[in-house]
This record gives sequence, C-alpha cells and structure tokens, in this order.
Amino acid sequence: METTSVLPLLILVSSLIPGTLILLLREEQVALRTFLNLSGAVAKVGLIAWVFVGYLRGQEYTFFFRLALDLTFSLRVDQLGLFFAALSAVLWLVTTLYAIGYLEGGKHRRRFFAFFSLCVTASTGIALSGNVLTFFIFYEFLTLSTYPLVVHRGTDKAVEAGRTYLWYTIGGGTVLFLGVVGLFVLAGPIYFGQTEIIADLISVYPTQLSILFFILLTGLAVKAAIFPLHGWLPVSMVAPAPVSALLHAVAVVKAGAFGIVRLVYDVYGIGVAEHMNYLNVLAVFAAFTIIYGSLRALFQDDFKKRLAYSTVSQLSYIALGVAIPGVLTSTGAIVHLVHQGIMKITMFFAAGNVAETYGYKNISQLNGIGRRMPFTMGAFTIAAFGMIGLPPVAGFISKWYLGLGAVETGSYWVVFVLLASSALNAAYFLPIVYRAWFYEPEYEVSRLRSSGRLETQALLLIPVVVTGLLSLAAGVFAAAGGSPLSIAREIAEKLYMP
Amino acid sequence: METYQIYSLTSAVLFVIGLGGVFISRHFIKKIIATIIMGGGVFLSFVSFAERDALTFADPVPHALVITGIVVAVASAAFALALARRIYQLTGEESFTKDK
Amino acid sequence: MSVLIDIILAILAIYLAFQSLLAKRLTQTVFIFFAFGLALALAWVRLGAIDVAITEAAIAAGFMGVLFLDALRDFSPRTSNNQEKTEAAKDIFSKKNTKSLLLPRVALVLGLVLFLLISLEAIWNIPDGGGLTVSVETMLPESGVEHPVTAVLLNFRAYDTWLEIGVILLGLLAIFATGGIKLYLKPDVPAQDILLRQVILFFTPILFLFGAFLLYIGKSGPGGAFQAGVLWAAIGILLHLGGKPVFSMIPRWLGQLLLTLGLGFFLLLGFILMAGGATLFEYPPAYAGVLILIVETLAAISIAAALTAIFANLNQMQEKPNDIESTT
Amino acid sequence: MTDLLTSPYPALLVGLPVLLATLSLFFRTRGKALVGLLGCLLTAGLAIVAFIEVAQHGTVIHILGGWEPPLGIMLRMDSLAAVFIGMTAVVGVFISLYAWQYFRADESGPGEFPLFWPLWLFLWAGLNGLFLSNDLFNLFVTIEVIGICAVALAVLSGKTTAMFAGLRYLLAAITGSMAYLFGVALIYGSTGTLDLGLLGQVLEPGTTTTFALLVITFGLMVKMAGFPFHFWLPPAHSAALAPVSALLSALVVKGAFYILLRLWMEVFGVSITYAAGQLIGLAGAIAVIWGSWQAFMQTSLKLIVAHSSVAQLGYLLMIFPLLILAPGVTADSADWLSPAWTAGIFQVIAHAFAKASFFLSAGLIIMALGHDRIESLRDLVGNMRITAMAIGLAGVSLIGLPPSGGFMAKWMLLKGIFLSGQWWWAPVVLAGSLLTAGYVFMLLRLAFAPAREMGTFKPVPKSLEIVALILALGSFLIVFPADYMIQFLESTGVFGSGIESIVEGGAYGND
Repeated sequence: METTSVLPLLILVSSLIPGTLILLLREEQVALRTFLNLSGAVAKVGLIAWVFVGYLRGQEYTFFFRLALDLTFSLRVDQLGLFFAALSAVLWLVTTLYAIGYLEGGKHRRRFFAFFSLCVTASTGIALSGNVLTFFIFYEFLTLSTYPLVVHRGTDKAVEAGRTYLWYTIGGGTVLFLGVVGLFVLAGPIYFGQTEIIADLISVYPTQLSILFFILLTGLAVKAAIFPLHGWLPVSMVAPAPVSALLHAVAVVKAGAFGIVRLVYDVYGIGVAEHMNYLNVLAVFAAFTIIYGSLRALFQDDFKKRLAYSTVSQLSYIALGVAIPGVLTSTGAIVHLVHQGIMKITMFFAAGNVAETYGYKNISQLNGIGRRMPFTMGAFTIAAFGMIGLPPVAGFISKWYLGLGAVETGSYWVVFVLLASSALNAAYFLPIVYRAWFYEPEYEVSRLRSSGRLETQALLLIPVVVTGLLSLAAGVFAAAGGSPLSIAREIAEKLYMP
Repeated sequence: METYQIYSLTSAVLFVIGLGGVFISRHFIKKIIATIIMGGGVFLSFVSFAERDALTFADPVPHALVITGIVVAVASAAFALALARRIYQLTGEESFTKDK
Repeated sequence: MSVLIDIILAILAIYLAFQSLLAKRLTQTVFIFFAFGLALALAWVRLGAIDVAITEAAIAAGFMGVLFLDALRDFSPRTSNNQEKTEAAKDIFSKKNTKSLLLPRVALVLGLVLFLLISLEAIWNIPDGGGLTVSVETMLPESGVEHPVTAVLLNFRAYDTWLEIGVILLGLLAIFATGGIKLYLKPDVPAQDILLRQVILFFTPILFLFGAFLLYIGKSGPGGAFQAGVLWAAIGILLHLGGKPVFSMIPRWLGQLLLTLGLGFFLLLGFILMAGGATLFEYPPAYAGVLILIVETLAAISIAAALTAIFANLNQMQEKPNDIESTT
Repeated sequence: MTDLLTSPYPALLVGLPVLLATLSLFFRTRGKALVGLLGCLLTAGLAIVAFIEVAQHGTVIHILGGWEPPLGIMLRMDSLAAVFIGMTAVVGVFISLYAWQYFRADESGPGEFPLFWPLWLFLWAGLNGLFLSNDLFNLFVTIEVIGICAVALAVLSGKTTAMFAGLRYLLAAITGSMAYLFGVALIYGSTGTLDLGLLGQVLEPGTTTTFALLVITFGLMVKMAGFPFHFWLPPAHSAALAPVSALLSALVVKGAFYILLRLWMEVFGVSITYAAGQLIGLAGAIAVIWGSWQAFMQTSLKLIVAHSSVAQLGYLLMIFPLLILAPGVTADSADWLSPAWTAGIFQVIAHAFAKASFFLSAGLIIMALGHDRIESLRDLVGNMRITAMAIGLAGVSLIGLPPSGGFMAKWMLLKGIFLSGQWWWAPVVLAGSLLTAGYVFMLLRLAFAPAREMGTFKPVPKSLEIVALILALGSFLIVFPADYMIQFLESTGVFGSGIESIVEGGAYGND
C-alpha cells in the first residue's frame, strides 16, 4: 500500500525549522534556543519511531514534490533509509545534550546549534531520499551546513581545516554532480530500488554506465574517506568534540558510506555491479584503506587524530562489506553503519570529556585517567573492545558477519584483512585503555570543570554512558528482534531475494 | 565600377582604419576620433547602398538611418570627450596607462 | 570623369582619416578630422544624400569639430611638454619591451588587414537587396510630407527618431554624470572683443532664419529638425562664447522645458493618439503634415538647447582645473 | 504577421519610463529621487501587466506609426521578451528600492546622486526597447541608449578609477555598436529589410551574410563582455556605485546576449555552421575558466564579483554550441535543445538575482567598512548577519549548488551537453563550479573568521540588508515557477529551436 504522506517531510522539518529559527534568535536567548533544539530532537526521534512502527505494519511512506521540470524531489521510507535515519536521530538527540554541556559559555552558540540542526536535516534527508537527485541535493546541503561547524572555533587552524574540508567535499560534490546528471541523461530519474533500469541498460551502454559508476563512486568516496580521498577527515578534527562526534561518526562520513551502499544495492544493483567487476575495484580500495587507516592511527599521539584515522579504517568495513556480494557480508556492512556510529561517537565523547575536564588532548597524558573518570573511560573501553572486535560488543557482530560472509564466498583474503585490521585496532586502542586504567597518574592536576561529585558535568557524562551502553547492548542483544543486526539481516535478505 | 561601389569599398577601409585606431591610438581624443571614423565608414556603406537602390530618388531609409546614426554617434562621442576631459582635469592623464 | 572625382574623393577621405590618427600634434589631428568630415559631406553629396551631407557637415564635422577645438584648450598647452614626456617614456619603454609590444601590434595590424580583405570581398559580392525605395514611394502620399527622408524620419520610422532625440538629451545627462560641472554659470561680463560681439549680433538672426528655413523646407526637400537644431545651437554656442551663457540667463524651469520639449511632446502626442485607438506615432493622414511640423519644430528647439548645453558644459570643464584633490 | 494581437503595452513599456525620466528632470535632488522611485514602481507594475497580457494572449505586437515592416518598425513581445522584461522589472524594482534607501543613508552613505534616477529610467526604457525590438537598426539605437546610460551610471561615483573605467567601457561600447551597425548596413544592402522576422525568411547564405554575422557577433561580444573582449567589464563594474554595479551586471550585459541569441537563432540560421557554434562555445569556456580564476586572485570584493560576471557570462555562450546541430541532425530529433535553452534562460535569471544581491551586499560592506578589501571581511557573520547570509546564498547560486537557480542552469547545461554528445564541455562546467566555490568560500571563510580588531563595522540600515537578502533568495525561488516559465516560453517564440547546419558550411569567416 503506497500512499503519499507528509511524514517523511515532517521528519526533516523537525530539525530544519529549529535550525532556521535558531539562526534568527539572538545569542542571549539560551532557554528558547535549548528548548527549540531539544524539542526538535525529541520530535525527530518520535516521528521516526512512529514511521518505524507504521513501516513494520506494512505502511509505506512516500513524499513527492516536483521541484521544477524534470527535477523531482522525492522522499521515501524504506528499511535501509529508516535504519540510517533512526541512527542519525537518536545520536542527534544524544549529541545535542552533549553539545549543550560542552559548549556552555562558548561563543557563537546560536550559529553552532543552528547549523548543527541543519546538518542533521541534511543527514536524515540523505537517509530518506527517494531518488538520486534528492540524495544529491542533501549531499551538497550537508557539505554547506557542516562547513560552519568545522570552522566553528575560528582559529587559523580551524579555518585552514575548513578550507581542506571544502576542497575535498565540494570537489567530491562536483564529481558526483557530473555522475548524477550523466545517470539522469542515460537512465532518467532513478528512484532507489529500481535496479531493473540499469540492468536493462547495461547491455546498451556498458562503457558509459561503467564510467558513470566510478564517477559516482569517486564523488561518494570523498565523504566516505576512502583512500586516497580521506585527507580531509583527520584535518577537520579541530572542530569541537560534539561536531567531530556527530559529523565524523554519523553525518558526513556515513553519508558517504550510505551513498555507496545505495549506489551498489539500489541504483546499479548487486547483480550488475558484480557482473561488471565494479565490486572488485571497490574491495581493493576498501581493504587497502582499512589497513592504511589503522597503520596511520598507530602513530598518532593526538587522541582525536587517532580516533579519526580509526574512523578512516572502520568506514571501509562498510565499503568492503558492500564489495563482497553475499547476504552475510551485506548484513555485516549494513549493521556496521550503526555499530561503528555508536561506538565511535562514544569514543569521541570520551575524548571530548577528557579534554574538556582536564585539558588532556594527547594520549601520552592519559596515565591513570580511568581512576578519575571511571564512567567515561569505562564507556570508552567498551567501545574500544568493540572496535577491536571482542565479543560481546557491537563491533564483534559486524566483523563476525563480514568474516563469515567472506569465507562463504571464498574470499579468504578478506578474512586476512579483517584479522590484520583487528590486530592493528588492538595495537592502537589497547595502549590507551591500558594507560588509562593501569598507569599511575604522574602528577595531580586540578579539574578545569568541576561539578561536585560527578567526574565531570552531567550533560557530558550522560551521553557517553548512554552510547557506551548502547554499543554493548547492540552486541549482547544482537539476536533479539528489532536489534540493528536483525534489521540489517532482513534488509540484506531482501536484497538477494530473486 | 559604379559610383556606389567606390564608396562602399571605401567604407570598409574607413571602418578598418577606425577600428585599428581605437586599439592602437593612445591619446583619448584620437581614440574618440577613431570611433567617429568607424562610424563614418558604416554610414558611407549605408548611403552607397541607398544610391545603388535609387529610382526616382535614392532610397531614403538609409539616409534617415544615417542621420539618426550620426546624431547618436555624436552624442556618444561628446560624452566620451567629456569623460576624457574630466580625466585630464582630475589626473592630467591623456591616455590609458597600464594599470588603470 | 565623374568616376574620377569619386575615386579622388574616396582616396582623400581615406588619406584624411589616416592622417588625423597619425598626426603628431593634437591640433593637426583635430583640423584634419574637420577636413575629413567635410570630405565625407562631399561624398554624401556625390551619393545624392543632401540631408546626410548637411547633417554631417553641421553635426559630425561642425559641432563635433567645435567640441574638439574647445577640448584642445585643455590638452594642447601641455601637449608639447607632455608629448615629449610620453615620447621619452615611450623610448625607455620601447627599448625595454620592444619585442613584447611589437608582436601583438603586428598581429593586430595583420588581423586588421585580413579583416579588411574579407570585408572588401563581402562588400564586392553583396547581393542587390533592392532597398525600400519602392515602398517609400508608394506610401509617401500618406505620410503628410513630400520629402522622402523626412517621411521616413518622422513618420515611417518616427520611433527611431524619437529615441534619437532621447539620446541627445541622454548625452547631456551623461555629461552631467561625469561631475565637476556647475549647471548654471553666472552670466559673465560680456565679451570685450568688439568684433566677436558684432559677429554674434550679425549671425544670430541669420542663423535663426536659416534654421527656420531648413526646418520648414524639410517638408519638401533636404532639411529638417536636426539640421535646424544644429544651426540654432550655433546661436547658443556663439552667445555662450560671447559671455552670455543662455542657460544662466533664462529661468531654470525654462531651460528644463526647452531641453525636454522635443522628446516629451513627441511622446505625449504619441500617447494621445494611442488613447484614440491608434498605435504609437500613428498620425491621422489628414493632420500628419501639421503634426510633423510641430514635432519637428519642438524637436529642433530641444536639439538646439541640448547641443548648446553640451557645448557649454564641456566648455567650462577646464575652468576649474585645480579641484583635483577635492573630488577624488 | 497581422494575425497577432496588437497591444498598447509594448509601446508603453518604452514610453512610460522615458516620460517619467523626463518628468523627473524638472525636480530637484529629493524630488528626483521620489519621482524616480515612483517611476520605477510604475514601470515594474506595467511590465508585470504586460507579462500577464502575453501569458494570456500569446505574442503581442505593436506596429509603430501604423506602418508595417519592412517600411515601419514593429515591436514584438513574445514570451522570450516577456521573460526578460519581467526579470528586468523584478530585479530592477529591488535595486531601485535599495538605491532609494542607499542614497538617503546619511552618515556612511555615498551621498545623493539625483542623476541616478533619470538615467536608470532611461536605461530601463532602453532595455525594454531592446527586448521588444524587432528591427535591426532600432536595436542599434536601443543598445546605444543602454550603452550611454550604463557608462553614465558607471561614472556617477565620480572616482578617478571610475572615470578611466567608464571611458574604456564607453569606447568599447561605441566600437561594439559600430561593428554591429556595419553588419546591419551589409544586411540592409543585401536584403532591403531590417525586420527580423522578414530577414529570417529572405536572408540568403553567402559571403556578405557570413561577414555581416561576423561583425555583428563581434560587436555584440564586445558589448556583452564575452571573452576575449571582457577587458572593460571588471574595472567598470567594480568602480561604480553599488546599485549601479548591480544594474550593470544583472541586466545590462544580458541585453547584448539577448540580441546575440535572437539574431543567431532567428535571423542568421542560414549561414551559421557547426564550427561557428563550437568557436563561440570555446570563447565561453575560456571565459568561464579565466574569469573564475581571475576572480579567485582578486583581493577586493567588488573586483571578485565583477570578474565572476565574466565567468558567468561565459556559461551563457556555452549554450550556443548545443543549439547548433551537427550536419545531418534535425531539430526534431535533437532532444537537448530544450535543456540548453532552459539552461540559458535560468543562467540569465539566476545570475541576475545572485549578482545583483552580491553587488548590493558589497555596497553595504563598503558602507560599513569604508572599503572592500577582503581581509577586512573577518567576522562579517558576527557583525552583518543578514548581509553574510545574502552573500552566502548568492554564492551558492553562483556555484550552482542545489536547489538554487544556478543549479538548475548547470543541471540543464550538463544535461544538454550529455544529450548532445558534446561531452568535452562538461569538464569546463565542473571546473567553473569548483573555481567559483573557491572564491565564494574564500569570502565565507573570512566571514566566519574571528575579527582581529573590534568595532570596525559601522552599522548599516537593516532594510538595505534585507533587500540584498531577498534578491539572494530570489535566485533560489525562481526554480519553483520553472515549469510554468518553460511552458510559457515554449508557447511562443524561438525557445527550443535549433539551427540545422548546412552540410557544406561557409569555408571561412565564422566567428
């Protein structure tokens, strides 16, 4: 049953309107701003839950709006999109709380929260896009709305990072534009899921469509930070912690990864992509990026930089999963969209907490920090174990499925890559954990921010604990219905149904 | 060779002289004069075609066009002259220098 | 024989055009340009375009020549100095950059020559379009005037002519826009030069009458608003030179009225006729002659006023040479 | 020809602004401004009414003096003309409102420029006349009106640089119109008519026609600052007063483009070859790259914006190669014509809105800072929020990011490029976008950077900021009526037509 519904639009509007309104407020109107922000975030989660329930009952939500001429703006709820939208919405809510605490007393908060909301709008827009054009619109919108966040601190370093960020993303956007127009010309306005269009055309225009695939892939790979287009990600870590957390764990990088998933599964279709050997190329690049990112992470002392390179590496798990056809690998890839998000955001929150409370930005300063901030570092430890792939944390599930899938399809080299990567993950995360818990604090320092009995402010602490627990829960209850894994599995199975 | 052909060929020469003059001359006044010479060439070609198409009288339409054209050209030339004099008044410059 | 005259005239025009651009001194340039205008006027006569010839002689050569002559007062005193300076500068310049300057110049000249050859070819092979002589001949009786050029100017293509009157006014406005001009000078002391006063006294009525004659004759022969306007403008220019700037002697509103009369009445008449169901500038044939004469007269007045004002403004430009600091 | 509806609007569209301009001359400073502003509102209102008239009845004509072409002159308002007139009205009215307030601003304002009003009204009349004109010679007169007004407005600021730039502009304009007129003379000599409609029927291919096309194209390219004749544009546009810069870049250069498009598509079809289209497209492509690069290298805001105009006009030229079909292709089978036309129209309109907004914002920044060196734009976001927003939005439209009008133009252009198989233009479009992003974000980066010194920004009237913002938003909003507009354009006029190449094209002389 397919009916037009404004619900998908409402999901976007729930953050677009607060964002726009906040931009019009005055800096001093803190209470109103916070209210707008939080009500928007809660409303978004609520709406998505509503849509989710409806979707499970077989209701389909689509929204069409003819922008002009042949440009159609389309929102459509499908499982994959909803999955990503839910991730964005939940983490947005959490991060908003975190950011309110983190930026307390900072400058230009109006601007920050406004663009923060706009950025989430873009991210959910990407998730709910019904066709390639809409996806592209939100993809560019995401670039624009994240730029002010990256340069938020306004320091020369931040501005410089912003410049790098823009060159990469605008360049990627331009390449994507080329691909989108090309696809439009050859195949018309492709709606996600209409893989039969390309399947029919591939025999007519094999060369053109292949070139277009790689053009589109390149455009997406920039945001997904696949080697050699990952350069912007470590640099833009100068942004405030909530920005790094949300944007670089969810919004921007996931937009790229999600785009690749869409491109392969819902535009070209796995059949075509496999048949034309596109996937092998993707697999090679993804595998290389996994190793490369891990190796680079190993040598970073800056806490956030290490996390950033870890992100580079982890993101390519998704691409790798997409590149190996099979139900299990697809499940692994899709579930990793969520798992990586919640684990990485936990780590960024933790890093932010440490930096905000004690001013420590480097790993070498973290001796014994676990004793002073047990909850924060506890959450971090859970996430780190997840990243390494230790059961029962979420990350284990992803890797397990990826590995199983690889074995199933006979791609043993992938298993090797996974193992190597896990070893490297351990090599760069375990020292932090070890240092935090087992080293003696070298000297006493006073807290920058004290808030009584808690190890840091409540608004900073709660989010990290919540996401830490979530990453644990996602692993422990993976088998339960409604868990990320079960949904991912369902999506993957549908993909391979004849 | 008929009369109109002499003049129509002349018109092309005048046009080219004017065109070259606009680019090559340095002094403002010369540049302005060059544009008028260009115009003279154009008008000459109009009128020469009018003579070719003469019946009981020469084709009056080009004549009218040329009168209009001359007046328009003079108005713009006068404006250009005013600008040139103003520039001279302000800066003492009589031609475009490299950086201006 | 007549071909010979034409060829000589053509060569003369080309020669003068060349010379005016190549002349070393600015004064020469201006005088040769003046001669060039007269040569062109002769060419118009040879081509049977008496109206154009009068216009060319009066406006392009005459009025423009006067403007240039007037401008010489600005530029010439320093020309010798300046020219030396620029020559000297050019020498240094050329020694340094001969090669870099030479190449584009040569390219430009070659390009122009090529352009000329193509244009000669194009003109030589021009198909005979036949012009509009026949249509004008058929429609002439309905136009209200007997002279075909006037018919085209003020009836068949009245719209162009109306815009053109606008362009003259616009030229004046544009000159105001360059700034540095006080619109209304105080009347000067009358010129001391007895001879000049006599000349002015003598010429004013003659010019006026001759202009009126040209205006009236425009109905049936060469002449018309533009030619008359220039002659009347000559009165204004002479008066200005004689120390009686016209626009300072009449009230402000009158000056404005004189300037805008031609354009405004032309248009208002058009609008009034439009209100009666006609299109713009569509004259009822019965009244066309009279209406055209009125329009022409008013247009001539406005043209005269505008040209006078243009001259007056340009003329007083050099009178405040030392406000360089104040306006920048 | 006579079956088209005769309407008084075309005549009024030219006559009314002239009448009002003449009227305003009788008033002194403040009165001039008031009459001028009222005149602008009236003219805009009239333009909208005329637009509706065309929307209802299709092409309307006005045979001036009752003399039918070829003897007389006919004004023709088809949908293409209506769109241009409508655009002029909408953009013009906002610039007028801005100018009114801008010249009245007491403290930091540039002062009062009463002459602005009559000149702008004359300019408006000239533009309307140009869009309506259906006669080669009348087009010459209108471009002269436009040229003189434009230069007079450009030098109005009284700055020495403006004078130099203005004289250069004027000389280029005169040269351009003389070249154009030379072509007209040849066309008249070889056909005996000046009416565009008739010329389209009777013009025969040949050396003369080709040469006339060459000089006319040359003349118009100079006028529209097409590469390599763009040299006059940046200094002239950047040295003028803010509302004037906006007028010049948003509207004036479009006039020459309009004639070029009309003449190529309606009149000279017989002697235009595929190669000619490629050549003009190449000029456009170089302009896109060169102009954007130059803009990127500038250090003052207005110069950036002015150079960007050169690039944006280049995109307009790039539609020509798509409209001229390769030998053997028929117009019916060429499905890229409509996208290419759409791209052209949207580029014109989006650029008009975005560039007007950009220049008006630059004017505000000069008002606030006293100069426009870009390093002083630091913390613009904190001090002039609305202006920064306007610059951001206008910039986004110039880059061509969705969902702006500029995006629509680029989308359609790329689509046309792919459909026509002339893929070699695609990299230019993308490189242009990237370079544009380069300079737009250079500005935004500074705007977000914290100020080095406090309190350098003087307050500016908020109403002015809002006008700039509205124009910037306009460059987005124009996407929504696109359907209607394209349908409207397709109903009458040349929109969507293409030139079928003759197999044996002219051997030489194709610009």
